[in-house]
Amino acid sequence: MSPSNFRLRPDAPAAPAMGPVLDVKDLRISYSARTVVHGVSFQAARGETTAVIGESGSGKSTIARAIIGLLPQGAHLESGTITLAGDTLTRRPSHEFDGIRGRRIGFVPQDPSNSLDPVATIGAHVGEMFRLHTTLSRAETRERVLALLDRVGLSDPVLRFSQYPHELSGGMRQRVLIAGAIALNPDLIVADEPTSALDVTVQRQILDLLDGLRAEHGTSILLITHDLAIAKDRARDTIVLRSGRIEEQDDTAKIFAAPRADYTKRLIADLPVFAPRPPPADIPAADAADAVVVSNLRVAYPTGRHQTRLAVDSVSFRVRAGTTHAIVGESGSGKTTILRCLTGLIMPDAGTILIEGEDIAHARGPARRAMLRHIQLVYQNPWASLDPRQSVRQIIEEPLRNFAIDSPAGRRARVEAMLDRVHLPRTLLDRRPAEMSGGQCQRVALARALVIEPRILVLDEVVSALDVTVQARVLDLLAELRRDLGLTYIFVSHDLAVVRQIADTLSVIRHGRQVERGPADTLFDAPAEPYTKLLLAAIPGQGNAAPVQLQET
Amino acid sequence: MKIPPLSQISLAASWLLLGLLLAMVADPALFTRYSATAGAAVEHLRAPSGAHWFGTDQLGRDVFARIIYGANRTLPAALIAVATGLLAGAGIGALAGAAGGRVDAVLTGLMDVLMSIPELLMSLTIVILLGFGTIHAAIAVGIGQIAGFARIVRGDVTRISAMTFVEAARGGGATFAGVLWRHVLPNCMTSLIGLSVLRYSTAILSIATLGFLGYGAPPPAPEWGLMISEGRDYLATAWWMTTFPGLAVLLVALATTRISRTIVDPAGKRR
Amino acid sequence: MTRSAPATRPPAAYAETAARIAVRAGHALLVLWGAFTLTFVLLQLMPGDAVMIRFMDPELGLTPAQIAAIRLSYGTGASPFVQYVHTLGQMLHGNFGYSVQLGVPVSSLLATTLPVTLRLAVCGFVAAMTWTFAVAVAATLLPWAWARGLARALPGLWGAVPLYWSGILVIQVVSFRLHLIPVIGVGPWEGMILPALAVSLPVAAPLAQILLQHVDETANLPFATVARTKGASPASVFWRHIIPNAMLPFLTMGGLVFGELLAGAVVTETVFGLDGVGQLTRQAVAGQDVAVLQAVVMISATSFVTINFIIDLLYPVLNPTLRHRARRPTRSRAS
Amino acid sequence: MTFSDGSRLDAQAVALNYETYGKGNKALHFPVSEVINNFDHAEVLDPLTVRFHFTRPSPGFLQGTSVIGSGIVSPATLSHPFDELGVGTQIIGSGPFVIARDIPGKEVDLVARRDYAWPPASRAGQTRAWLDGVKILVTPEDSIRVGALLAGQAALIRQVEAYDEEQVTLAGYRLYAPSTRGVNTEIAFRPDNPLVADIRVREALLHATDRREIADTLYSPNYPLARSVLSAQAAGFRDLSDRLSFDPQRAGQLLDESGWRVGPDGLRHKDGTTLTLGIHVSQPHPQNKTMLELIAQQWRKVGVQLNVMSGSAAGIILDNLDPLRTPVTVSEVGRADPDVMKSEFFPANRDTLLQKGGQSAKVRNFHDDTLDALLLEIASDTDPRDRLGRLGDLQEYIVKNAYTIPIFEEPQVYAGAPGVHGVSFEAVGRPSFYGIWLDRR
Repeated sequence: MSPSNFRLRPDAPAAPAMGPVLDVKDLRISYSARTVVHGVSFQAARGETTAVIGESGSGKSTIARAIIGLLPQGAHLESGTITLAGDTLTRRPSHEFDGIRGRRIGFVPQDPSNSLDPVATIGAHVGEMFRLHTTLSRAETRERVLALLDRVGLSDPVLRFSQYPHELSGGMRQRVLIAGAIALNPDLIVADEPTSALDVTVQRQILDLLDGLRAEHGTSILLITHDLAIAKDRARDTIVLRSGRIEEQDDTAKIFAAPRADYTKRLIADLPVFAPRPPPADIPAADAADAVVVSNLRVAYPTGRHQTRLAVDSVSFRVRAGTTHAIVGESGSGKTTILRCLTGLIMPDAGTILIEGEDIAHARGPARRAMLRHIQLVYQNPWASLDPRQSVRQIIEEPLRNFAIDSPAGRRARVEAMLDRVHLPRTLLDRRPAEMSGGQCQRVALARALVIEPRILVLDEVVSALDVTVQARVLDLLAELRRDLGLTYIFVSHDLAVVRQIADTLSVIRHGRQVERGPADTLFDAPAEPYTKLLLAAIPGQGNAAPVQLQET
Repeated sequence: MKIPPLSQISLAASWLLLGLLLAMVADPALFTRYSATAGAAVEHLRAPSGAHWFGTDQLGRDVFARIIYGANRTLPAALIAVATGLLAGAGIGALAGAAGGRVDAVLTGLMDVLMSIPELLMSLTIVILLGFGTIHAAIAVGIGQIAGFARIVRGDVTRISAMTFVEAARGGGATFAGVLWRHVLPNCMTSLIGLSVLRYSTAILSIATLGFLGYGAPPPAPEWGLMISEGRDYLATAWWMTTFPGLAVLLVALATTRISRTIVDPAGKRR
Repeated sequence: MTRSAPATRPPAAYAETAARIAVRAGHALLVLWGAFTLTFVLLQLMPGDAVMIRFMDPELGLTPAQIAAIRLSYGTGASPFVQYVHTLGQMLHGNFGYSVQLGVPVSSLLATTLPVTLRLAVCGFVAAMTWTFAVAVAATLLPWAWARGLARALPGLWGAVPLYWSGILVIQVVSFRLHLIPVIGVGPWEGMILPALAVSLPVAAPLAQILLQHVDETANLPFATVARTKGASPASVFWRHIIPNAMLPFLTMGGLVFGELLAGAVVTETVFGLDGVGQLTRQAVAGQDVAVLQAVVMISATSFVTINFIIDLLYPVLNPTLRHRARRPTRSRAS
Repeated sequence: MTFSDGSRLDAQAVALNYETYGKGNKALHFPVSEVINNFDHAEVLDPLTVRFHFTRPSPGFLQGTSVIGSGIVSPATLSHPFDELGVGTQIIGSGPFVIARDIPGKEVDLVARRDYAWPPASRAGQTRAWLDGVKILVTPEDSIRVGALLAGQAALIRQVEAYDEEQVTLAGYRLYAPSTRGVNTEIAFRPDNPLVADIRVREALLHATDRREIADTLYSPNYPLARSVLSAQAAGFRDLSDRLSFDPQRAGQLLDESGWRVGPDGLRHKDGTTLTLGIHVSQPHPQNKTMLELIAQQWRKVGVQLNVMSGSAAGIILDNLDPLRTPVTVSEVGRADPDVMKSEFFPANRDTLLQKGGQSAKVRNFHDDTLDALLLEIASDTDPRDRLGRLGDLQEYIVKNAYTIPIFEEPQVYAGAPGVHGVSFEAVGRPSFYGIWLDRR
């Protein structure tokens, strides 16, 4: 059965052949008294991808919700109209909108992990579209659903049909959600950050899938994203949002070639993939001492009563003092396990980890605690890693108290000095994490790690949760700290573009195995392994190169 | 002028009621000139009137005065009950959640045992063991609450112990006890306070129930549950003897429940 | 990716399930034993005993020697440890002993009282469930904000009503003033209408609160929004997506509450003059009828343990994510 | 005459019954009956005649055979252990009704015996009971009991509290208040407790008690004010009401004389002790708790603190055996024979005053040989006139010593629906269903 077979829209009005599929005019949305979208107007061209980009707080998600008529609780549409293929969507009664959603506007959500009902099967999820909007029988629905699952590139649709969401990977779930969104061949698909929760290779495939569907069915796509690189690769038109206002909107190519707004310029400059790789700052002598030596690390997890699964298998690398070693891998590759071993949180089943010559892997009690003074860990999510009830001062001071360093007055001075070090104003000293931005929190987390003067920092995806501009500033700070304090970094990330900015050497990990390792330059310029090549090719923003082989992920 | 939403009105009313009750506990004589224990027998079973707002009971005692003085007895007792349950329960729960492993298994089993015994039967047995009286009834009710507190605290401690900032604190060199004291317990506090306030209202109900069943204060002490219990014999002839103490229990329980909701969910996220 | 699971379960999964059931069952038995022991200790600590309460009545005029003889004949004169072993052994054989207070075997007391209480618990539970869902529907789906707010306030009100008070009022108004339903000498089910009504509200209060909480939580999860983006109406999302998910944690609470209903009927039965386990408990506590109390505790503990056990087993059936549980890393160091 | 199990009611059966009542049966746990004194053995003379032998004269015996606990039961019943007789269906008698169902503490169903043909002389001519059956439901809640009657859900209820009497009669229902004809409801002292060892203290409290206020506030005309220790309906009653007057002034004077002085707290003190007395509520008596609260209010006016205590059943029993814990107690016995005084006061019986060598091992000194001698004489005096005379002396003796404060004569108050006729009662106020008939118009 070919996909064109279910182009059934008997009741769909004959859409005007010309004109934009989506027309947003003077949209103004507020939360109680606070206006978050200030009179935004834009159009989305038929059969094309239009990107709306902006950082957190730019109002891009609110606009997406307004288009599908599901503004969050408390949000209020103050003025403006939204027109879909000639039909006005705004101010429609709720039950009328129910007939439009799904049938004429498809929606692809951000986080596939929570976007599928955990107690409903995949078949039920996609089938719901037909149940709600058509009178097809169960058998017919099943056939349509199986065809759709096949179309979005899921292997073995019959098996998938009766599986539950938790049995599928993130990428597969996103395919299921896309299958639902395209089921009734809508005029427009609103994709709200469809790939930001996915691994880079999967991201690439999902975007390819969306592109393919657009090309095939002529569906228009409104792509909401924070990632300029994706917009550059995928969208014909791009709208740059900032604080609820449009900074710039134009042909994508034009924007990237000659951005007019300062904000756009800065965004593009801060994007790692476009930023030039900084010259390696005084690379330490080749004979510098090894700060970290990991050899033949192996960690197994029990999966059943007598079974185990290897999370990390024979990983070895060494990091010279004063350099940055990056560990790169996608989710589930075992990179987090490695860094937990490095900080002594997990005891490996085999192998050694020498931190400045001492084996932390098998150290216990006071010995391990003493080693923590030399190696500190900074986490991915800045808010989660800070105690919400502590003030900045208490947070940074705590390790000093733990190791009984200095007098109370001396500690206070150290805390303040540390705050200067990470470029935070002292006025923040009495704030709590919830009162600060992500970038500020991450700087506080860095300050806490550095206050006891460790020589090695393990950085776990420290910039992944941050906006592009903030990300760039934190990376700058990291480089500065390494230079000034002579630190050694172990930098764990899935984002090769970021890694390229900072790493001297790197290890590529997949399924717990070390695929490749070596100096960063070598790996980026001449990768030996196919997987490394795949990872590099998947970095968005390099233009739409040859499509990556469509495989189920 | 816009009328404030129902939830705001109810919250304000709850605090107002609580304030009034506190004043009653502090100085009951401020609210009534009648004695709660001595009445004029000739004026027995009088219906509510200007002289006796809530009427009089079978011995001519002023029902309003008895409710006021009853607050003086019931409310501190409920506090004792919650304190008993909170201290023991939080201790056990925190230990179980933080220690994990075998300690957790044993303590969880113990809590299951406590929960498997009907709460009222447990309270009655303990009152018989300790002797009758409001304070003893309060302790008995508190013991009945231990398991509930322990379960919640254990859950919270387990959940918070797994959070990144706790691991980060350990990475910063904090000791087991230090992490528990400085990070885990303070972060349990909000839900624990909210639960305590909620439990306060159930404690009032439970203590009143024990009083109703005759295990509370000896006569002629004015105890709300006891008043309802005694008054129910006069229901057909003197409705005021049950209605007003019943309303007192209901209103206090309602107010504390309302307040506990704001503590647990300050932003009113649940709308 | 590595997480895709095979369609059929490996034999090891069955072995694992069996092992899990065995562990749960073992835990349940331990809890029962603990409940028995704790009650035994508490009851032993009580001043005086049932023989004293029944036979030291001045009307009988028995001498201390006679009372000692009676005590011996009931086996309550023996050392606590001997009694413990003996009672436990009898209990394991299903023999609950003899009620000193009423002079009949405990089993015959239970035979007459348990059906009454079971009826009350079932009726009360069904009624409570009805209120619970009514509130959840009203608080979620009603079109007017004030009505939703009102529905949300209801469980708090129910929970605050003292049962003994509302029960008395219900009888007075419904039965004696309106002559609608008689309270005494009526059929076993007809007689349950008023008590079930009275008991259902305080029971519905925590149930409704838990259900509302989980409905709210579930409604805020992305999949509920995604269902709306597909064009499902709020009602359809509520019944097809939110309720099935919110039911899971709700189930545990329901089990606990039902167990409490079985054992906690003391007040209801007192007020309505029902002859159930609650009334029996009350009498037995007053008369320190150890055998009866021990039996009541064992019955309620057994129901508690059984309900929890069943819910435990039911969980994976209702929640597919629990069917093959992938182990998370557990080997973090304690120190 | 047969028992309902078909066995014959003959001399053999009667002898076996009295052997069991009079001497008990250790093996089967039967206790010795309270109402049968000095019993030696029963001798069967012929199938219709039994002769009883006593160790000493037992004048109360004849009356004792008529009380409820002395009913003649079938020999099969007596072969069961005493404990198993908790269920009424096990008890086989020869009366007009048979217990068809007995759920202990909840419900008793009576069914009329169709072959019943041996009515008492007072009802000669009637054979079987008019009613086919009686359903007795135990309904502990006062309000439900009264409400059920008034709502037409019950035909006859027992224990109508004084405050409910009005609504029952106003609704056109009939009240029955048979007297229990025994020792009146009273506050009894335990003179072993030093606080009440002084007769002046006891007398003071007697006069501090405003019995009229108690009766007017809490009770109704169905509860006559006590005029002696014994009920005015009882044989041998002697009116002593002039000695039971309410006289707070006299009370204060007596207390002053005995050295109990009013302190700044309004209570009486002597040598560092306060005159505070404890008492337990006696649940079976009507409105007992309220009555005690009222008495406490009255005594408080003369500076005496009466603490109404609550406690577990076992705790109350233990307290009531300890004169230090309970210097005063509530008591009442219903029985229509002079022997009721011995039941109430004799150390081997209820021992209400708690004498040394009686029920309690906690008593240190108190014993009153005069009292005991009087009680024994009455119990064994075979001359009825003489016996009643001594009974009068006994009442005087008790009041003179202020051993008790008689409050009121306790009735059993019943209420019946308008269509219920022929309700009658035995000597101490228990109902008889035999003559009841229903008018269904």
